[in-house]
Amino acid sequence: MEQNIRYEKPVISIIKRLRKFRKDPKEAALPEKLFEKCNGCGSLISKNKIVENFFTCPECNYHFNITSKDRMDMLLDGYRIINRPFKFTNPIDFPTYKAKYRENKKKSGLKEGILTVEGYLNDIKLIVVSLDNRFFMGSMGSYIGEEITKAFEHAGERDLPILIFSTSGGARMQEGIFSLMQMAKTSIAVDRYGETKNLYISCMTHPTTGGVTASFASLGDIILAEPGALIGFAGARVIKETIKGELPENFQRAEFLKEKGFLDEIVHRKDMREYIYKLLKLHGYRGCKK
Amino acid sequence: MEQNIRYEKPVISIIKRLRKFRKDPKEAALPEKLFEKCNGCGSLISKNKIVENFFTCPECNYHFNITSKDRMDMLLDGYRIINRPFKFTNPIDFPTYKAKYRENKKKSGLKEGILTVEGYLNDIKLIVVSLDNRFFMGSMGSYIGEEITKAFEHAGERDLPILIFSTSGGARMQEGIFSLMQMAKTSIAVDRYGETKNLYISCMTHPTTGGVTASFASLGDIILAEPGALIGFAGARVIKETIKGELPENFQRAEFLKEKGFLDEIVHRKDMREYIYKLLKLHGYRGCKK
Amino acid sequence: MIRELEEKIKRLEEQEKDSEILRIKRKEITEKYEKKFKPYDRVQLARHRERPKVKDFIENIIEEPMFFHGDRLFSDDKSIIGGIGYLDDIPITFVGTNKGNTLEENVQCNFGMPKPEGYRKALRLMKQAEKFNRPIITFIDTPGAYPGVDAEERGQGEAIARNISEMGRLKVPIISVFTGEGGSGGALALSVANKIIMMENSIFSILSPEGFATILWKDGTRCKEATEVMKLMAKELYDYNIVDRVVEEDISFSLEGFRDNFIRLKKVIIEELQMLMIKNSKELIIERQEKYRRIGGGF
Amino acid sequence: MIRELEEKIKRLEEQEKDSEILRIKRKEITEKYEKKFKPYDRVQLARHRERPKVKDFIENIIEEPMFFHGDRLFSDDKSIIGGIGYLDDIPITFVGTNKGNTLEENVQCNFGMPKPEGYRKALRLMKQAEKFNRPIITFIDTPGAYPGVDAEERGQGEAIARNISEMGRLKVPIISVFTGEGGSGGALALSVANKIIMMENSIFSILSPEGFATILWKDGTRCKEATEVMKLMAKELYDYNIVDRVVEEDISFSLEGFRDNFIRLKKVIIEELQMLMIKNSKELIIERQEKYRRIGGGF
Ligand SMILES: [Zn+2]
Ligand SMILES: [Zn+2]
Repeated sequence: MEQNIRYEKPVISIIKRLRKFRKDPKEAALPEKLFEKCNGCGSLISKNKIVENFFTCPECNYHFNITSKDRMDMLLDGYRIINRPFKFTNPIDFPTYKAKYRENKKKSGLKEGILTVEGYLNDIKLIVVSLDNRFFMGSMGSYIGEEITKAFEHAGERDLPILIFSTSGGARMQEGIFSLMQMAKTSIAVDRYGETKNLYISCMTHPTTGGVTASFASLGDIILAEPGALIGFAGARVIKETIKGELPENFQRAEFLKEKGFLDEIVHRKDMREYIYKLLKLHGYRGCKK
Repeated sequence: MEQNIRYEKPVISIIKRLRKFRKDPKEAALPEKLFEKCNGCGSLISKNKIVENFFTCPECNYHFNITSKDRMDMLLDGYRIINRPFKFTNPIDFPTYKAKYRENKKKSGLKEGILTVEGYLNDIKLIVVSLDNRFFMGSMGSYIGEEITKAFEHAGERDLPILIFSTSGGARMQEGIFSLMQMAKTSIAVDRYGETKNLYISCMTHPTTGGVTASFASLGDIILAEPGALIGFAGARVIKETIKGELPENFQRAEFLKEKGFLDEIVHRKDMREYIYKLLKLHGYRGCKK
Repeated sequence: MIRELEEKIKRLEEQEKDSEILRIKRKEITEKYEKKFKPYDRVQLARHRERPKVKDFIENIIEEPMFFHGDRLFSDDKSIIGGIGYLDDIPITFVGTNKGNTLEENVQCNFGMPKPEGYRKALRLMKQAEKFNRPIITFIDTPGAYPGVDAEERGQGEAIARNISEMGRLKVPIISVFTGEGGSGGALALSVANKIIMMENSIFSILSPEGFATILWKDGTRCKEATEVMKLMAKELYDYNIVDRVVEEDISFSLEGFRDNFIRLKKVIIEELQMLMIKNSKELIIERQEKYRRIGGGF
Repeated sequence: MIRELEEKIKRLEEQEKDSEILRIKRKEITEKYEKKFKPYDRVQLARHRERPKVKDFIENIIEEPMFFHGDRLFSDDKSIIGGIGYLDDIPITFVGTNKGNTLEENVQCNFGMPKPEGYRKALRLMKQAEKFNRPIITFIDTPGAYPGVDAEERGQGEAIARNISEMGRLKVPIISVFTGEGGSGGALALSVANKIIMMENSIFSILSPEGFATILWKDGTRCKEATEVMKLMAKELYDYNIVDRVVEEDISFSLEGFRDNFIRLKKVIIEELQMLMIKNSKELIIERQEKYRRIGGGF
């Protein structure tokens, strides 16, 4: 019954692709240690092998957590970052926010949990956004909401398709109601973008929960997910407490959501580039022009 | 939680109302026999009592099968019939259709199973259609499909609200594919009428099944049903055979359908007139003008 | 403190038969306590068992309400009620989250926590309002969307997201009223509006204070502490420009005692509605969308 | 008779290696039998276990098909497949009822009998086609909508009615292809089209012959007799102006043997599509609606 993904042209070596974007070409996907234990099957696998396999386990297809930069490097042939400059704000004057922010920044090396680029996938120009769960678990504060919104506006104005990889713990607690309102802002942005009749592909990656699931991520024209990704609105712990019982097998996993009718397709990370390209072409994007 | 239907003005005596439309004022709801056994609770009830109770059982609220004419007489303050003249056609030259038609005509005294009127409910002018299951079980042949469609066109052109009481066994087998196509014709008629922004109230009465459930009857802006009405697409017998098991209690009854989200309200026949009037007024129909 | 206040007011209501004197005395008590209210007190008032529920608000503000049912897809979620009625002669569509007044009703209404079918029912009614060019008034009193297996299975996230984005482009005026508790995306899914009105003792927050404390401090019992940093009170949200109007409340624990509150609220809704009804649908949509566009911007 | 024909053709396919000779001989057999076909033989051919199924039609006619899933409400009904692909370089949306080829697939696809979620999935994909201005090709091979408790609970009637009326006003060209069995409202729910194309050995009827016999004569075994009065053959429906094109078939019981049939069908679809694509959306809608408006009129 299901999708048989066949592609004519061979996939460019992921190492080669990553190398292209690294300052020092030798340090592509540079392994800190040589082996990594797979969270999926427990195997010890050489880090090079994992990288070659697009940061997935060759044994069990476990998809390792990746940075938004690796995401872009793997996917695109070239890109420029278009995020606006970030400046820290504390909209509800939350006591510990600033300290927490510094901590996250230091830990992740990021200023915020979002990366927006304008780039090329083969000959097609598009906007790609990736959340990054190393920073505040990818939670949607005002900056992220604003950047998502601007990405849609940018894409709409230029008649470009947009692709968003989400991964998020949901709302940013420290921004209170302002974080909640980003759900409205971004969902409305999707709708306005839709009026330009351009294509919005949402790809949900592990984990996508709360306010991100309940806003832009669920509103894609095409909704994809990576295998095994946890996707849901309420947290599993809260649900367990509420129902006072066990959760079904595979609950809130990508495979479960597809069964339940909320995903168009589950796409392995190593097939993503070709899958997206095929989709874009079928929607009339070609040679940098619609 | 539920609707509390309260009305200011007293309901005009149903006998009085029916009498108004009868040639011989004495023969209002004329009882052939004095008592009737209720199909619902088995009680023996005086026929006059049943009529006074709007053809429902005062003991158990069982809704007796009524003719389309009684329906109009009960509901409206005055009306004119606007059905086009009927002429028998046999679109797929079905061998026994003509004979069967004659039989139904003789048995029911009707030419076809539909009555369309333009009438008044208090001061509001509206189109009312009622199917009549005494004739071919109210099955939707070409004439019925055409008359339903014309009723929508008539109402749309005149900016009038429309109310349809359906009761039907579904498609008219003897008209084959032509009967099936009436589902498309009538459903499209609903949609085109909808563009005039007038109100279509669908009221499902016992029984409404098959192609009528799967076309115009399920497309009302407001969908009502009489208590206990059987409403469904597939027949209970077929379903039983398919699933090889018992059917749930109340299956395909109005109460079940409301629970499942397919009915706005279940309205007792004696409240129908007031309920519809309230609905019409709230939709801006007033004093014969929108 | 709320229990003390509750006892005081109830005693007053038992003793005092003259309704004018009762009103004045109740106001006095209200004002005295008002100054001492901490956010947690507001939370307790918003959630109070005997506070009028959304159905009471509807029946006391909307004339001749007719309630409709079902999402036309799966079920009739009783935690969402909605229908049509008159607001001062204007036909309007109302939709709200209802908690119910008795324990039996609470259970039936799932304590005001909608499932996806509830949000879809709300959207169906709102789209019908659009078709017939009726303004929409939503009433919110919900701890949030129901966190259950079945709700997740049927796409709680999708249902909320869909409501939010569709409400953004409805062609008719939308006014949202927070009557009690307004928790998380489950409240937002009914409150993407041209104007947001909050009762003085209603709250609106990113999450329930318990959930907030659990997430931030892994300790749901630090709920009271959470309320103090969350900024969930009507007046705080008004100062942030998230909320457009706050309706002053006489504190009461009975329908009777809420009469003046209802009258005040009704007046405010009508005021706001009249201003919206002179705008065309394009203006309504742009204003509504721009309002949300601005929140948390400025980078 | 069909079994005899099946054996003859299978023997031929085993013996004959030269594909050109095979083709000619198959055509000869086809033509010889063709004259003797009774409606019931067509029914047997339409339902034949080894007749290519909708998925085969799609994969042999549409280039680079991408299949999408889910109704975004309740489930992914596997009896409905759909997605996007190219038809001779034109991006199109395809949707169809699939029966599956193996018994395992049959079960998974519920023998091609959709539930409400299947029709809603189809509608979702068709509305997306409208958004992106893609023509829609639907493929039909279904005994009808699934008659089950769960299907009724989730509004089988509503789902079919909704599809029919919404298909009536989609702004893009719609072509429906009957590949095998087309039974009842379940088939109509995917075939409200600008042009209807039937394979020569497909059928389209108000109900399955078994159901028809049961209803009329209370005897499902009089199925063969029913077929003789039902007028369910492609050519009969063409004569009634219900169907716009009938595609000649070489009879075969293999994908390989269907090659020429696929080629002919593809040619016909493209011809019809090109004629539709020069029309604007208003013309497309009016033509489609008027077409159904006329059927069974004239009173
Ligand atoms: Zn592994
Ligand atoms: Zn009785």
